[in-house]
Amino acid sequence: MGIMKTAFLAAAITTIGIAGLIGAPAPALAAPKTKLTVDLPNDVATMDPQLQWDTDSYSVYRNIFDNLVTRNTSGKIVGQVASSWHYKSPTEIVFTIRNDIRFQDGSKLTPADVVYSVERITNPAFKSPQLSQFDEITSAAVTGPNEVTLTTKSPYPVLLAQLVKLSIVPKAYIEKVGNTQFNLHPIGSGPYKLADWQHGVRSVLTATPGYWGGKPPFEKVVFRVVPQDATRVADLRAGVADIVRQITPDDAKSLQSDHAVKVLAVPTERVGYLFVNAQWGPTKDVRVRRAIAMAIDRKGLISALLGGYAKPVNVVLTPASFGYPTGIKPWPYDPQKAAALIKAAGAEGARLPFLTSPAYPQNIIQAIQQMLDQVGLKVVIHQMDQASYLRDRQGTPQEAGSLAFGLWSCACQDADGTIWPLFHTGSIWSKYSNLAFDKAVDAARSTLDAKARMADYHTAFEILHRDVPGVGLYQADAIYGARDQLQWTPTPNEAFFIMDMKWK
Amino acid sequence: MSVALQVSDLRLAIGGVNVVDGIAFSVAPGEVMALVGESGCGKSLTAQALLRLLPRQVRQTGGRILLEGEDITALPERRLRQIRGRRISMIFQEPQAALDPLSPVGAQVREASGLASVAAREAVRRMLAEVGIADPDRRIDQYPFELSGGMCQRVMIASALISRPAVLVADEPTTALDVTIQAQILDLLRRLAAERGTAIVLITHDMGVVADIAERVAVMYAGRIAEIGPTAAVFSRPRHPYTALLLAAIPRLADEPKSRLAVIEGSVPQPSEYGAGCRFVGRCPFADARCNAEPPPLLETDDGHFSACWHTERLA
Amino acid sequence: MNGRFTPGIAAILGLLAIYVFVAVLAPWIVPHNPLRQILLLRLRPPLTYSPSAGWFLLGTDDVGRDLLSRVVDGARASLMVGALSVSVSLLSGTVFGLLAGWFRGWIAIVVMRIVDIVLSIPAILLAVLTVAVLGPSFANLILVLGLTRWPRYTRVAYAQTLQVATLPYIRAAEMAGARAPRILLRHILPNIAGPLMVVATTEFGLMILFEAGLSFLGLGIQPPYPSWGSIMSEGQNYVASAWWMTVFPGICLFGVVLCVNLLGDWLRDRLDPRAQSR
Amino acid sequence: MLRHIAGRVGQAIVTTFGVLTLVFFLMRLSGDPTLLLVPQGASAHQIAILRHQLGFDRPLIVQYVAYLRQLLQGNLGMSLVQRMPVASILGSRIPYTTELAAGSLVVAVGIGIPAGVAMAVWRGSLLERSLAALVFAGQSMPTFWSGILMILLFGVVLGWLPTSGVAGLPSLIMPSIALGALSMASFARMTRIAVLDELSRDYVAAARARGLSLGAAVVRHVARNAAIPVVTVAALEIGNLLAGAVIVETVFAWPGIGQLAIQAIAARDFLVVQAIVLFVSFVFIVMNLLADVVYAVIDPRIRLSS
Repeated sequence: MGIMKTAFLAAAITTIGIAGLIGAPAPALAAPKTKLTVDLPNDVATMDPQLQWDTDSYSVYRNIFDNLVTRNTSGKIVGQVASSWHYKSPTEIVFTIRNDIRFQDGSKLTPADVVYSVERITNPAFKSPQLSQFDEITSAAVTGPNEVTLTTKSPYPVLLAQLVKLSIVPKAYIEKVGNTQFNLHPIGSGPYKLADWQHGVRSVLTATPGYWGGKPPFEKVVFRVVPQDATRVADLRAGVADIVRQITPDDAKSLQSDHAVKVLAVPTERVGYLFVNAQWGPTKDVRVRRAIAMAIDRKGLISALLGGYAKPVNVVLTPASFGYPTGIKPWPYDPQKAAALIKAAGAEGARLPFLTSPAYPQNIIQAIQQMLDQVGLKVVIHQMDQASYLRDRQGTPQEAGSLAFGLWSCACQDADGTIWPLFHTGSIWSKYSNLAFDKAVDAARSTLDAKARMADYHTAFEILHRDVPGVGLYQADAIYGARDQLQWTPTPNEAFFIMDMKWK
Repeated sequence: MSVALQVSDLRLAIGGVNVVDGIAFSVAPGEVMALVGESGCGKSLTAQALLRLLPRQVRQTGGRILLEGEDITALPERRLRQIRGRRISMIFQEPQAALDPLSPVGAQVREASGLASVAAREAVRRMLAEVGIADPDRRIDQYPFELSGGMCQRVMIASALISRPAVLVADEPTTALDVTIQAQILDLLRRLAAERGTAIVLITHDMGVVADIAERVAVMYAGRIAEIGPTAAVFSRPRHPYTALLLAAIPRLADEPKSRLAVIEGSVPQPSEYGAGCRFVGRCPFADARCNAEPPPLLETDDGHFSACWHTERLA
Repeated sequence: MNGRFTPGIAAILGLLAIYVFVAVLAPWIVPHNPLRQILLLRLRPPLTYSPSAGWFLLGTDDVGRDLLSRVVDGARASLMVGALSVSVSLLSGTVFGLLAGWFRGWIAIVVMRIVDIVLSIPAILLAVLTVAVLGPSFANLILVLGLTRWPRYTRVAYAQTLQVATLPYIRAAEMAGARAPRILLRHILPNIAGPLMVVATTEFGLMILFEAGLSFLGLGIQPPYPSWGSIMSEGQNYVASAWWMTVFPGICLFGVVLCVNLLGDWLRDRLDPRAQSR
Repeated sequence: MLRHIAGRVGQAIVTTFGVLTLVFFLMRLSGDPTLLLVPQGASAHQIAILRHQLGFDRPLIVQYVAYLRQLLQGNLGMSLVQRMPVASILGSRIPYTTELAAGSLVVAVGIGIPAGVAMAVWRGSLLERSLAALVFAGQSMPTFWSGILMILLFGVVLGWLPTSGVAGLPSLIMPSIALGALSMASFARMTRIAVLDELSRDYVAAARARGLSLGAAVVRHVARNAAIPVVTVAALEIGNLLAGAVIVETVFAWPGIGQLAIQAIAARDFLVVQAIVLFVSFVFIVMNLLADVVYAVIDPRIRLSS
């Protein structure tokens, strides 16, 4: 009985506490808006910014922490904790660290904290899954009163783009409380600090007084966990939420008739693409792969299923990333020719396993299936959970199926983060091998010369276009729904900076 | 002579068939009247009808039941509740099953008393003592599982008699008990009937029990009364072939009380097999055409002794 | 409700017969190809008419397939999943139960302990886990549902076998030299079939619900083939704008499960001596 | 009684151990979380490094023994996905599930038991049939379907109740109904059978022969006798409620352990899944022991014989 009683009591207390926190949803118009409510599809996985970089988590913790560098609203990399930087050599880059930043516990942010942050995330014992994004860095050192130097194994053009994801964490605090406590009670130097975190329910941030970058626009920001798409939309309409992340194109369309709310959409660096296995099964034949490319009506998909909230792409990359080639035309939509090619390849009625998981838009996958079936193939969908999908997709060419749908984002806005892992010989994602392609992308990864890199990528994309180990479909929009009074411009890298928002 | 209970022409039907078909009898205060017959003859239904507690599928299609002169057949449920337990009550075959296993026995006796707590407890205690329960102060708070079968039946009797009803219906009260206990319970019933002037309708299939306690006996066969009369007369000079066969089937050892009605050839007819004539016709040594065609009326053969047979004279 | 054959039971059986009939004849009676998408006609409400494609009585789904055809075709998948998974679990559960009840001793201890183990993991979690291991396919779905549910039958078969095995005529057969398989099949199985059928009936409804639940989690029947669960799961994001995708398959599923549950309850009353009228 | 309880606990421990073992190996067979954790561009080598650091490249049996050893020290471990002690993750979720289970029991018991009693007392009547239709209807709907429709109707169209999530008592109403509807039929059916069973017993006839009305007999005598099998069902239903909570919590975004379980399986967060299964077993054991205690309270034959 004791256990039940305690649990009931706990439950009752929680309930009362929550009821108190939520309060009235509709604020009076006259009073200035002090509390912003955000609906996210998932809870924050970890508050420790060095453990992962998933969109829902960094939507929250990126407001608690400042990063070494960041991207401004137009997508350009600019300083945040670093005020400026220069290359001392192709493998050494020197950052000047601002000296007016304080952590939320009042301590000063020093170059030592920057070095600690780099060393922490690159220390294998810390087991950060993000290690792979930073493992080109061989050392970090304080080289002057306000100076930190990073050294890389070789010239590494994507370093700055990767450093956009490096949050600066307080050395003294973490060393005092340990990693677990830091994850539960993080302290950063950002405009907001964590006030409360109820797992699976909400996290509440409050403004940091005297933030070095200016006065935060809202006293308090509540991030709520609302997994169902339809519910986030309902919350927005009802005024329970001020802004919601990730709504479907269909919901976006239906919101357009509601004048109290608006849809905020921006093309991201996320590319929707179709993987085509070049090393196993019927798609080993390049004619079949080309036929697949010609059988898909990308414009039709975008207008019918994505409500126009996407743009067709010519390759497996988006214009938001460095390296997007201009001169390459996609394979034309031509089902007759596709059918003829398939006939020529003797692949009529060939069974093509199509791997997918609930994480991807089902209607697009089923529409592609029908398009391919119409040109004479027999596509069989294998839907499994995400972990199994990744295991098979990254497995041997036999395990990876003939086709798979993917939404790719490297969070670095650079071709290197997309086509290198997707198509380079030996990469776990790649079921394709072309030495000329490998050479081009390897060259592009080891020079800082932007022009030369651009040329290399052009070569690489031409090879991909011919060989079709994958079909670029569209550049996906990030779609947010917001109350009409909220002023904000979303960015291609799906940053969610409260500092950039305003209430009118 | 005053009458505690008078039943006339009682008819009970299940799905259109009269399973109890026009029986009639009466019981005087302090008298023990036995209703005897094989299982399925309708004696238990008759008992239930006396308290108007029939199963749902059974309908009373005719007859009257007069309790101390008042016809209770047409009374509403609310009035019946005031009568049950106060003016007519009942005890059952398996005393332990007839007591709620989860309530103390005293509480169940008190339920029938309609008295408030303090007075009730004393009344219950006295009643328990009266039915021969030793140490009633302890027993009153015990549960049925802590009591023996005989003790439970005493409790049942206490609960049935605490409100001094005019009539007690005892449905096979001793069948489930040991032989020695059986005799004690019968003694108790007889004593209480005499002392309190309670009329007892004893339902049984055991001729031994009838001989032991009943002043009068009604022998039932297939929903009808075959023979009714003073116990001594019926036993010494049965006027119905069924009764005669029953008595013949009792083992010769006279003081053997466990004699059963099981050794007559043939079997009791199902209600669906009832013919137009006498219902014993299938097993009767005297059966003839008339028996098959016409039901025999219940006619007085001796003083207070009635029989329903076309061939009464052949048994004389 | 009291075990007699009433008009209500007749109506239930009739309705179930219609379900089975529709499911079997689905390929011939659907008005449209249930897999054919018309992207320009997506999310149309019930009673839509298109000059080129005809009537869509229940509307269309999110890729422009005829919902009526999908619901009719989905009856097949849902009923098949129910019937096959019940068969798998009934068969395996009964065999284990019979063996445990007949041989008793350590076999019974081991079997019944495994039963306890499987039953104390919430079924849906066990199913999700097993799908994650086996990978999803129609056959695996049946297997997963069957493997998750067999202990229900084992418990019943075990208890009944224990009871029946002590009956005199079984002992007599045993002494007459009949061998265990023969006794189990010829004498014991017929005696315990009634209670097992009651369990199987309610489990059938449960399995259909279960498939729907797994589909809701994205792990049921493989797209594009419809089951009621998968149609509803595709419709859940459109519930505010295209209610018909959720409502119609849900009603069909509700109808069949309700019929099966009522039937099961009726069977239970008929077979369970405790619930018989006295 | 004590020996009986000790036996039950012993059995339960064996069962729990088996459950844990089964789940441990099933989870390990389904892969590991490494692939889900790494950024998309990670190379095979980088993945291998992380897998090694997380310890998933050790032989299964080694991982198993290590886990058991840690468990025996009362340590549920750290979630490798959330980097938090599993105990604190679970601790933050259990109150919500408790709340939901309590709410559903109120619905299931509050409707199921009176309905069952009524169905038994008025057996064969129109009332019985209507009640049967009602309780079976509740059991025949997929919870996610009734959940979604309720959200649409009461949350979106009418706006009476919060659409989902945790917001005080109002937010508990719909999930409790969706989940409680499942158990309602079990309670009603068991109550009906138990009451019918008791109604046919002599003590009911005896009570009525003493002048009690049927209603009074049900209240004074039948109710307690019929409660014994119903309590057994209640103990079992708690387990079913936990299973049903998996779907209901997902639909209503209710942050209890059901939702956590699905998320943790999807994320291959092994230790969290194992801890949940452990917790569920624990609840099972406690509920069954509690049922034993309730029997003793109700039934003097058990209470007085020990």
